[in-house]
Amino acid sequence: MFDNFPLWPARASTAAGNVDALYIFLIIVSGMMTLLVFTAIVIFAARYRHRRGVLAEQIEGSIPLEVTWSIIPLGVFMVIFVWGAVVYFHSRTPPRDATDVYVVAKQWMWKLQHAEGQREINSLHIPVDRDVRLIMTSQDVIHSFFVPAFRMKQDVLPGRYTTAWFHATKAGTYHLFCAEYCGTQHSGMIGDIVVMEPAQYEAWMSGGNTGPLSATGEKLFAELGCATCHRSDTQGRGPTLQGVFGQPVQLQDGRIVTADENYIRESILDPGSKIVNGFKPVMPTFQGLVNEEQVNALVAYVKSLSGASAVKTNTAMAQPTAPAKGNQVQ
Amino acid sequence: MSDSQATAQTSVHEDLHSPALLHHFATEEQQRNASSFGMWIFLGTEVMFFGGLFVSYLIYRLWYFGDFGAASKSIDAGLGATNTAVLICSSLTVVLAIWGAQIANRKLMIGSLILTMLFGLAFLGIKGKEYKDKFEEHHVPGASFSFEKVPIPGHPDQYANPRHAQIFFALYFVMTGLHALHMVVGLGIFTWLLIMAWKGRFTPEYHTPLEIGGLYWHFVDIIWIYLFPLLYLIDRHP
Amino acid sequence: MSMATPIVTPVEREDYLNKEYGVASWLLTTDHKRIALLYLISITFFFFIGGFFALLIRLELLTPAGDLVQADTYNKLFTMHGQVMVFFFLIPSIPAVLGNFLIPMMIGAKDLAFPRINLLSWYLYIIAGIMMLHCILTGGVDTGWTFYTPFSTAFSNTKVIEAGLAIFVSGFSSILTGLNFVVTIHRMRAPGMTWSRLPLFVWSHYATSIIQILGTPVIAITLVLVVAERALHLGIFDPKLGGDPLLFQHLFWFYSHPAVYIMILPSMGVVSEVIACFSRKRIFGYHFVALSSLAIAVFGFLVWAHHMFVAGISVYAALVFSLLSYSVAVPSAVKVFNWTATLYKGSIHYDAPMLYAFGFLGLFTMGGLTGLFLAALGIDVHVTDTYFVVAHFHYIMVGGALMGYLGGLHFWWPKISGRLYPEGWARLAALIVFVGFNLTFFPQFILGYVGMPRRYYQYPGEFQVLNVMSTAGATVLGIGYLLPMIYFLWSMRYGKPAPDNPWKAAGLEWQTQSPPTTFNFEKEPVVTWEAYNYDEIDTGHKEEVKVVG
Amino acid sequence: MSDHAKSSPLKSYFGVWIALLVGTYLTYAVAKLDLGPYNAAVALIIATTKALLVALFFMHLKGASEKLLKVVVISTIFFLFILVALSMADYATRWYS
Repeated sequence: MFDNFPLWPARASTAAGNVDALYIFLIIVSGMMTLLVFTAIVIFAARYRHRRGVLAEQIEGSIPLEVTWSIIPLGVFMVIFVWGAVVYFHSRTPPRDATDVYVVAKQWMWKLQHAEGQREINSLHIPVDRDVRLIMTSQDVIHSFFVPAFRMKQDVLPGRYTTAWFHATKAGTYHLFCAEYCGTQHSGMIGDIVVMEPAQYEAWMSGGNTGPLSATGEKLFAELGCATCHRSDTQGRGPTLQGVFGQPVQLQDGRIVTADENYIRESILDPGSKIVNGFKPVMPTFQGLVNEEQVNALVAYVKSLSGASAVKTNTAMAQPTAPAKGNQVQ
Repeated sequence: MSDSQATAQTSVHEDLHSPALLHHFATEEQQRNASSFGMWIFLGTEVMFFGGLFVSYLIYRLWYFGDFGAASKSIDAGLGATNTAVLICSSLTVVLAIWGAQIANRKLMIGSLILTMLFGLAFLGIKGKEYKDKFEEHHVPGASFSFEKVPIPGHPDQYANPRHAQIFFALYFVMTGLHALHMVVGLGIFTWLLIMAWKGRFTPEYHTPLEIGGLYWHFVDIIWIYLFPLLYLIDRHP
Repeated sequence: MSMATPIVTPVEREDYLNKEYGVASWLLTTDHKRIALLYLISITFFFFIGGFFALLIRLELLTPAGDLVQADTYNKLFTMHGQVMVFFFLIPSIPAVLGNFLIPMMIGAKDLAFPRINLLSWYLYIIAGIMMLHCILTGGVDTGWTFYTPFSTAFSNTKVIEAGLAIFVSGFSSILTGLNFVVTIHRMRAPGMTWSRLPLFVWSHYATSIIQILGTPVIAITLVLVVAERALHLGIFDPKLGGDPLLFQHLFWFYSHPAVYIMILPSMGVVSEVIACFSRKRIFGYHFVALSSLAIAVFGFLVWAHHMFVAGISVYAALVFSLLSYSVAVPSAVKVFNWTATLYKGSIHYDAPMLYAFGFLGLFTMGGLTGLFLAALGIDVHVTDTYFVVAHFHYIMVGGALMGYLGGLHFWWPKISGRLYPEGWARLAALIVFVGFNLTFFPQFILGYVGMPRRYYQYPGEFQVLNVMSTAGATVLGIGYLLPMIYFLWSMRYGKPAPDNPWKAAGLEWQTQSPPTTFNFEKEPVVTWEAYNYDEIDTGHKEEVKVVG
Repeated sequence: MSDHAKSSPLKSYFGVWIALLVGTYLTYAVAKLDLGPYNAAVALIIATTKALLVALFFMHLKGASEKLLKVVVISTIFFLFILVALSMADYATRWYS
């Protein structure tokens, strides 16, 4: 029982450093505040304990004192707020060229699909020092992808994509938990994030490769007959999908939306909700005809059409790029 | 939704002190102000109670405006308008009943109370007819729901998404159903008020139960004043 | 103070207890004091049910493997523990027991504005309690006390409808109590009892009532929608039909965050009274403490989505709610500083109520400060839905609300029962509760940051040591809570008869007989003194208004 | 409630009644016109004026002796506004929907 008894979580991602710094700052500030209050109580309780014949001195209060201990805490709180917001904003803006991993949460297991094609259950093998972006959805209830070592947690909602990203800095195996209560085996829905040196990662990568996800998506795109309307030239009955990912799209009712993963997913499963300007609403819904993995494959294919580097070539080592102000994907 | 406390608080007076004064109030003035103050606070809770529904309605209307327009078009706005008029008339008769009590005109008071209840029943009748139409058209959410091939107003070539239309009907039935339930409770209160009025319990000095009942009825009318445009008239222009 | 004092029967004075006997005199009473006792008995019953579930949870977590109960049973245990404790103990505890008993007496009134509605409120609570007990005994519910959709509406096959309706009904009991208090405080104050002479206990209940009145209906309609969706498959929160599960969370937390202020504000009122009495001093900055209660009530409604930072709300909404969450922390900090300043140059006695007040000060400060951790967006992403959050809200609810409740019970017990509780045992119990509490919940902060998620039935081995410490603490805490019940019951029979004002405290409620008569005051009192006039009481300049009950 | 000294003449009751009926017809008629996004705004304005008429005259808020009733009404509407506004803070900034 005593062999492995951590009092501090492993620090294995860039975000971990920022969160820990803020955490330690807050411990110090609240520690001082607690000390201040406790010593005041103890001193007053001892010094002014009841003695026969000594009466309490009535003090009405003092406005300046009240103002000071309202403004100072407010000031300290604002510092904490801003610092927390910066760390949060950084953790919610994935770098533009991060590797995509599609996550499908299902009652009590995690199914992960790499952009390069590998499929894994309850485990994720990634190379160290690479930005990885998770595009997650759930098949049933709300789950939550939580990796304590990366200080990262993001709820996974049914019916839409939520995204999260991290940049692993230390090789090793780290816990993966489901953090949103999801039923009987909620505590069994755990797994491992295996961060490997690039060499080991290549070895692991080569085995059992069914080709990149976008290739499967392309095959599916043809099989389902999407190509008949969405042609590469502009004569098709549907809008061309070349270079559409990430760009703004003008809708029929005048709204302009960014064609992110959620837009593509919604256009596949609920085409009626957003009609591109100048096109007729003839696209049938594919709700129920394609499962989550297939939708992920189609999304990966559409992204590959616009040159978004969904597919990381093996050799290119992505330097830890500064978090470019990527398009805001909720 | 136990509205009985609205009646319980209109304290039927025990016959200890002066007929109308309860033992723990200093003066009658204090008791009447307390009752109406309590009723207004209760109406505040009702506003927040319906408020949760209005927020849900607002968000889904923004998300699925076209489907909501198609679904709303399938409801007979004429019936809705007549229902609004019926409720407004019932509010008038409530006020006349209170006025009748204030000037000790027994015939006016009792007549107005009866008229109010007739209007209430008329409202529920019209509401019943509306629900019957919805049942026949299979627009009730659940297994029997079907909303195929209904064009979105303004975009004749585009069909409403049945799943989103079902959310409109879910909200429609919950909101109007809850309102109808409040109308039924209101009728119960007014039956009780009619009995007390019939026994001559109300005098120009003491008719607090009438005023409290009136407040509740007017509130139910105000809720309907908002429900009518929001549910019936989403996208009616040609 | 010897333990085995002979049975002492006080000189027979007529009071609200011996005025009439028989079941009907209790079950049909409209006397706010008797209704308070009815509430005391019923919420203590539910407290021990919730406590029993808590002990089972802690026993299960002794070992990493799930070996005491099955997974489903464990899920039902923490759900039932949450629902029973929140809706059937914490929310009614101080308002329905101490508030009902004391507010009319503190403002010089014979009773609450609507005594019959007060009784109706208790009956609604009992109906809800019976529905909840039936739900527990015939299968229970496993959705967590938060009922998150779409699990609660589409995937759970337990008695969600029954639990939802039970909480719906208990919500109305809370609304009626709030309504009664607001009208009473506005309309029924004795002559001379101006707003700035109101005891802070009454101020904090006024703020609590505002939240009860304006917050509870929203969870009532949310539960109606959940029940309707389960029974009629409406699809309002079901993503398969286009519904939004986050809408449920918005509506649920719109009430449930202010609900935590319903739980803590009354305890703040109790602590203000206790600290003033046992330091023999006027509260420091009376107006600031009173207004900070109102500020907490109003700001409490602006912050709810800090429970949802990682749930999928937009980044900008998260920024807005994080900023607002810091605004609600300021009034709480002001209160703590004012209480501490009240001790300065006081004449402090260490009776049991004062020990609970010190315990409250310490634990509430730590609970409040860890709230700052959770409001900081960066840290919340890591610690939400872990044991850090569990430890935070237990520090506030168990450390704050429950210590305040026990302190209040000890402080006003002579007035309620006409008997003195054994002082020695009471101080011991206060110490045991304080130590047991810290041993139970402080390790959970560390567990939370290390990454143990909430509601886990089995966990990786590395978390075991801290869990064992927490379970050990839980048993000490359990004993600490049993002691007061034992010696309170004991004191009803064997306790020394209490004088009318054993603590020589300020406040109108202490100028009635112990236990008071049914109508509290023989003739309506006229208030000519300021609140907390301990200087006048101690120096005896002002001859106390001798109002024989 | 309304002070007994100042009795409400019937004229104001019937006046408000007529106004409410006209308001209802107006709501129904205006819905027929295509005002684009302003349809909803106009409908809500008419509904709010009707609600105010009922509250001020029929529910005797206008002549009420104490200010307290108005405070209750205004604070209720304020808290409803908080629910709507802060929920919209989330829904309005979720780009994809």
